[in-house]
Amino acid sequence: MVKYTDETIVMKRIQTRLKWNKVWKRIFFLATMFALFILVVLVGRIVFQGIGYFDWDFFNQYASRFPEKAGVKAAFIGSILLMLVVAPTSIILGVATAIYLEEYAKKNKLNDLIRTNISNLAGVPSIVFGLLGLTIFVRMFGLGKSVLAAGLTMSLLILPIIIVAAQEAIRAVPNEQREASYAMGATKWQTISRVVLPAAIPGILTGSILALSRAIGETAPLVVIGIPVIVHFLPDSLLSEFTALPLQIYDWAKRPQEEFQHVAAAGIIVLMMVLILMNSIAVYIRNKFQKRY
Amino acid sequence: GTSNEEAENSGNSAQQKENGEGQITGSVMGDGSSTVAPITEALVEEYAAVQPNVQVSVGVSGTGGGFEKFIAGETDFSNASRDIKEEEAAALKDAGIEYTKFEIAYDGITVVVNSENDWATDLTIDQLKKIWIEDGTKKKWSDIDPSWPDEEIVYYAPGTDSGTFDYFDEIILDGEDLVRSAQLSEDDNVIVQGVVSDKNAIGFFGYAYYLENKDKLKAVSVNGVEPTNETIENGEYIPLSRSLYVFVNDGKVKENKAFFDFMKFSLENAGDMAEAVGYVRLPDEKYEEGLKRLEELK
Amino acid sequence: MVQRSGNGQSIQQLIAKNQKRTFKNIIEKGMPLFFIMAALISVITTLGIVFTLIFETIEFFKRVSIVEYLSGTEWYPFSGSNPTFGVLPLVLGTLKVTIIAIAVAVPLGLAVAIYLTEYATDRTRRIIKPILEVLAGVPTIVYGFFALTFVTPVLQTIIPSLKLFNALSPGIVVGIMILPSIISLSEDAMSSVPNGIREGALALGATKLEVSLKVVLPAALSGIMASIVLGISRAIGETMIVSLAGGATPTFDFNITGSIQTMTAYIVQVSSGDAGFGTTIYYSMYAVGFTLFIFTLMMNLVAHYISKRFREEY
Amino acid sequence: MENPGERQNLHSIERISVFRTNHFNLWYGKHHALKEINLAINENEVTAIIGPSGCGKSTFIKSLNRMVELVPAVKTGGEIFYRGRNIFDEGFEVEELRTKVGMVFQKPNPFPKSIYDNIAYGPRIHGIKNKKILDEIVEKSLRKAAIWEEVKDRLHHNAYGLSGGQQQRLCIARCLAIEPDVILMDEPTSALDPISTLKIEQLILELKKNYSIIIVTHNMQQAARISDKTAFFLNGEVVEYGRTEQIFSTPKDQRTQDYISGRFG
Amino acid sequence: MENPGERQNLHSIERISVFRTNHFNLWYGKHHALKEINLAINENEVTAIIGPSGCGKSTFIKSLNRMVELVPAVKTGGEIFYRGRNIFDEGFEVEELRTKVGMVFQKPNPFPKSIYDNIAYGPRIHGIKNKKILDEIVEKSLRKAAIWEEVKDRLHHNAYGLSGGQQQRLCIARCLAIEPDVILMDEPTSALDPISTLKIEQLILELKKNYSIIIVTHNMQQAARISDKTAFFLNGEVVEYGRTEQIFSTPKDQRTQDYISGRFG
Ligand SMILES: Nc1ncnc2c1ncn2[C@@H]1O[C@H](COP(=O)(O)OP(=O)(O)OP(=O)(O)O)[C@@H](O)[C@H]1O
Ligand SMILES: Nc1ncnc2c1ncn2[C@@H]1O[C@H](COP(=O)(O)OP(=O)(O)OP(=O)(O)O)[C@@H](O)[C@H]1O
Ligand SMILES: [Mg+2]
Ligand SMILES: [Mg+2]
Ligand SMILES: O=P([O-])([O-])[O-]
Repeated sequence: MVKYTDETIVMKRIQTRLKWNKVWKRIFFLATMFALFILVVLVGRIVFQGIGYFDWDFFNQYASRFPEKAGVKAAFIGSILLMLVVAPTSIILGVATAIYLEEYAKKNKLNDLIRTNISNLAGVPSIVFGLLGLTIFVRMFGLGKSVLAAGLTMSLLILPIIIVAAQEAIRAVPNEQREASYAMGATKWQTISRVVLPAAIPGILTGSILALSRAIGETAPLVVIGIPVIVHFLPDSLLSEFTALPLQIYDWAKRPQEEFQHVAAAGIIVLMMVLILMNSIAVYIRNKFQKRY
Repeated sequence: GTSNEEAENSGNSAQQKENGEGQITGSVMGDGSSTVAPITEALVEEYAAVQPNVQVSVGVSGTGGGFEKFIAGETDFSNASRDIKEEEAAALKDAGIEYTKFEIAYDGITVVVNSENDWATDLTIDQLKKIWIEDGTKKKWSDIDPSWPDEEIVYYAPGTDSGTFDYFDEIILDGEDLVRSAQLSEDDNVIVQGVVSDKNAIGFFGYAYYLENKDKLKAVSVNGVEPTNETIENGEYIPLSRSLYVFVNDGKVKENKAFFDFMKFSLENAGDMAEAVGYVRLPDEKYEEGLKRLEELK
Repeated sequence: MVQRSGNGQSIQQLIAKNQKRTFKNIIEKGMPLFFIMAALISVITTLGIVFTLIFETIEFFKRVSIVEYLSGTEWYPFSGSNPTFGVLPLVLGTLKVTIIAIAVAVPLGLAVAIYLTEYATDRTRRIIKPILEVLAGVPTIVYGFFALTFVTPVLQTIIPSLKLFNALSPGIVVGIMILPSIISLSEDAMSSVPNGIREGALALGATKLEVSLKVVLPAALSGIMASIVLGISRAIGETMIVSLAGGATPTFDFNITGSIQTMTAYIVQVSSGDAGFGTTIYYSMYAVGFTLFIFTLMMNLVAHYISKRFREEY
Repeated sequence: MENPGERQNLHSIERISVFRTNHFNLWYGKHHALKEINLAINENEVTAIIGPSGCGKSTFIKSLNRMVELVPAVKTGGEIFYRGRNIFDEGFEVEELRTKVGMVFQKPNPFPKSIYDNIAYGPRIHGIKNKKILDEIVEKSLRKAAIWEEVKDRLHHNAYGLSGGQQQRLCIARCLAIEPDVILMDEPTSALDPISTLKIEQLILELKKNYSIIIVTHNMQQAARISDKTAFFLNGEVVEYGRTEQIFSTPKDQRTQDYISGRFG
Repeated sequence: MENPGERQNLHSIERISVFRTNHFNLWYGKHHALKEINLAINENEVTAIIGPSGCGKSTFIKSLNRMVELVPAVKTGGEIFYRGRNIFDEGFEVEELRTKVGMVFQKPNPFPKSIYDNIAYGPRIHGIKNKKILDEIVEKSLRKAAIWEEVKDRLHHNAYGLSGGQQQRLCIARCLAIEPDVILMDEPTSALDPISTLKIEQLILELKKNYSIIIVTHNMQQAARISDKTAFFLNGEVVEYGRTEQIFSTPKDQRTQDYISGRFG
């Protein structure tokens, strides 16, 4: 038996290989720390700037020309309402589409088109969705600059993200589960609704919450739609006008008075808190319902 | 106050219900200039204290964007940091919308330089034009006046699609191109930063931004006149002071009692609010004249 | 022996009694119909985008020649005397930012993803991943101010010639913004590589580094590619960061230290600006939007092809 | 379903066929996976299907409850009769067929739900909602699958907490909960350890009293131990079918002989 | 490694221990999975590890190449000597150990690369880049794993296109490519059909001439057929260890007897 692997060379190489392993491990670790560091800097600066204006009153007051009296009441409630439109619309449509693609769609041209189309849509800039929302929802459907119009626009914007997340989650449900259900005489819809969806829910929800976090921070489409900024009332229906947190923050940041920069930072803190809350829910769901098969 | 009476007189529209002690309900929508927005915000804030049941919402789509929505009939009023353009007026006519223009404040466009700049503290219109016009060369301060430093000028200006830019371009450059090496920003605070950070910088922006940053940079006197509240209000700081306007849809004033009331409130308080947020009030006669015209629309 | 349950019927009899065929049939037929309609919404959305953009774009090309638009190197739409509409400077601005962003995000993102999947303990991963996902949700205007007021000044101390507005700083920050989605998606792709494959390599005496780079990374390539594509798309489409920190000066050069304007920033500029309705500038916003759309479309198609090509099946 | 007396009766005289296939053929796309299968499978017997990998064993038993149709591009020819009715007939709903013909898979595949919900799944989808009846069904099924004692105290824990062997018995219990007539088993013990395997085999012998069982297995000893009839498949064809003792002691076909003497189960 | 002549020599006189464990213990967290294991495993023999599920068979062989350390919270006590060196010694890099002690897993786990790249992976990480040498290694390894003829025309196709049995032999070939001294196999045939199983068993008997092989199996017949020594594990302990014939014919321990007589492999 001829030896190809020369013992001594192998031994020597092991030392260098191990060294590289160590070096790169450190590099990978530093990269991770760097990413975390940026987050800390980003958040730290904002908190430092804005914490002075961040109190209970800040939630309870409308925007004002006096920095100390300015608050996010309209914007905060507006953003929450916006999410109340976006969440059900995008999740229902997204999950339904994912179910169609994963469970029903046969291999044909139409379904190929739908699939390709979704991955394309995921890459379309949000600002283009803004133009879409303005033309279709605000103008053509006559919804005006309402919560509904903005909500539908945002729903379409995050729809591809939710579809993809839901597809992944549905695909991760082992086929044996479906077979088990069919073998009991269950119909397709029974199988989907009782076996597939419950098992896929954690994945669907975490994906959705991350998508919603994106929607809540989006500014550009709202600017393009022309959502008002100066609003001193709370929306009383889905068709009423409203303003949203990122717009309000953007408006404050452009004010000449320096104090408003701090007010803007306080607004950002509110936005980030909503965000962290949503992310925590995602983490909680993920850890609680972590798949067990 | 006065709104009491009006409230009793009309009421043919569903959205205007009377409500005890002169309280009215209804909604008013506006959009337009970002320059005017702080004044409007102050007005809305004050008005909400008087008439909490009137819902006023105002967008900040810029003067042009505001007119677009005004033409589409989506808004009751439109803020503008310039006069209406011919195309826009024509479009309004086509749409069958009659409108009235109200002046509500002055804004002085302030040319600023770095606080270390001790040469260009007073510029003539011609010098300004020479500095800012695009002529294909790289300009140095010494090109404007040989006694000035032999260093390149660094330019900061508001975004090309803003009323401020437009006005400056029209008045100083006669519509010719602004130097292309200018650093443009949509956020005037950033221009402040830019000029503060560079000794050879020059920039311009709304008077309010100057007021807030007086201690960090220097305002340039134009033809020997420094921009102050007085010089802007009494018209000495020409040609760089401009009027800020609100365009209202005449039909909506008639229909919408809340809108009339809001406009009335606006004209009564615009001067105070303008000053409060860093602009310059009009002479009182102008507001009174406006109020009179508003009454006529009713 | 037949089982009897409850009221003395066999389960099969209970089942037979419970069959409500018609209702079941309605649901069985109705649900797929609903699903396919939902799926078609995404197609309709695309059509809607094209529909939204196409008329104004056509109107624009009635006024500006398409050749000038596509080949012109000057974009001065607001010039009073001689407006020019050569889109290349905007495209270049977008490309600069995108390339810088990718150069930051891909190596960094992959490094973090490898660290999380291959080196970190389960606990660490479970703590770090959601924290990084917070980064993904940070509103882009926040990043915009971060770029302008933090990154640019820091960079200026290193590169004194860096302008207040430049491509570098927003490029880096866009990179940071897309970092979490690259990390998250590549981490998913890499952790779904079956453990057996890793063990196979380790059992051959491979180091973790070798397992990560030579086995896991190639096996997860198509997922990683997908994450990069999504990152690129978001970089191309990013608006607020570049509007705030990139300036508003479209230039046709390869300088990254000077002011730029991207396609998205231009759209925001016009849509929040002064341009009158019906002017060429107004229509140009849609033409640029359309260009942007075509741009991302092409890129997605290319990426789709690439990831199909390099897929390693397991 | 007949009453017990009747069944007992039939049992003692002559077995009735629960399944009879008539020139049954199946193609996966162009691949002809089952060729001219003619088999009659008796009531209350254990029928073993043996054969080398890829010969079509799984395909065959999945045809009996039409699970094979979940694979796209499957085409069938010929007929399969379940108690005299052609299972491919228009009027014979596939759901009805599967309610009568239960199936247990190679890898235990409980739902990621509680043990109780796993068993109650079948009755529930068929419209049984009464809590008391469900409780009864759950207990009875778990008892029949010889797992009641092990799980009765944790009925509401997740089924994934069970060991592999327990999971497989749970799956059998789940299948019993709708009281099928026939139970198909596709290598039900191949993922299990010997002790669990023994338990399942005992269970199968027990169940045979009330059910007809068709089992696919790789394990010759297992086939010999538990089945009444054995069918040997090769390349999609039935090479030999008959009483198990006969197949294992005096196979008629040389190929059967060869396969069996390999004895590397 | 010694040259063949020398080996032959040793073979005929007395076997040398490749592995010797000395009071080896292992805990998964608090679970004491291996207890006081004392075993000496000989060169050029096949050693079978048998025992019921969960008794620690896999844990044991994964300890021999320290793969078990990939599980978090594993603690070990005692020593394992590989050719006289304690594998837990500071200076003994785990990568070196694993280069000498190859492993084949229960489920075939080829890399999602071409067949060629799968085999070349090991040599490549050890720095062999020469195309000609690699070609040679690939061919030789595939030949030794008795799969060359089947794959030689599609060396550059993805390994996942192979059948399960082929994949397993590919994994063996991959392991052979770095010319290990010992090969550990954890139920290498349990996922395979009988024909593939037979091939692998023949291969093991072939490989034994040049390698020391330790194989975990559920299949008593298999252990009997191919191994020289057998160790019976129960609850993390070695109940009995000795020559295979002896263990299967005259076990000393009652528990071994019980387990073996079960014979439901
Ligand atoms: N979904 C499928 N698509 C195409 N061909 C298939 C499919 N399933 C099975 N086949 C082919 O049909 C033949 C019979 O497969 P089947 O799974 O029935 O074999 P089997 O006897 O159950 O084998 P094993 O013992 O490995 O389970 C095989 O050649 C297989 O490759
Ligand atoms: N990663 C782990 N963490 C905790 N306990 C484990 C882990 N792996 C195995 N065990 C436990 O250690 C014991 C021995 O497991 P091991 O996998 O070695 O058994 P085995 O004999 O190989 O069984 P099988 O025949 O099922 O493969 C079992 O009780 C098992 O539950
Ligand atoms: Mg099978
Ligand atoms: Mg094991
Ligand atoms: O918003 P503008 O005032 O610049 O039009």
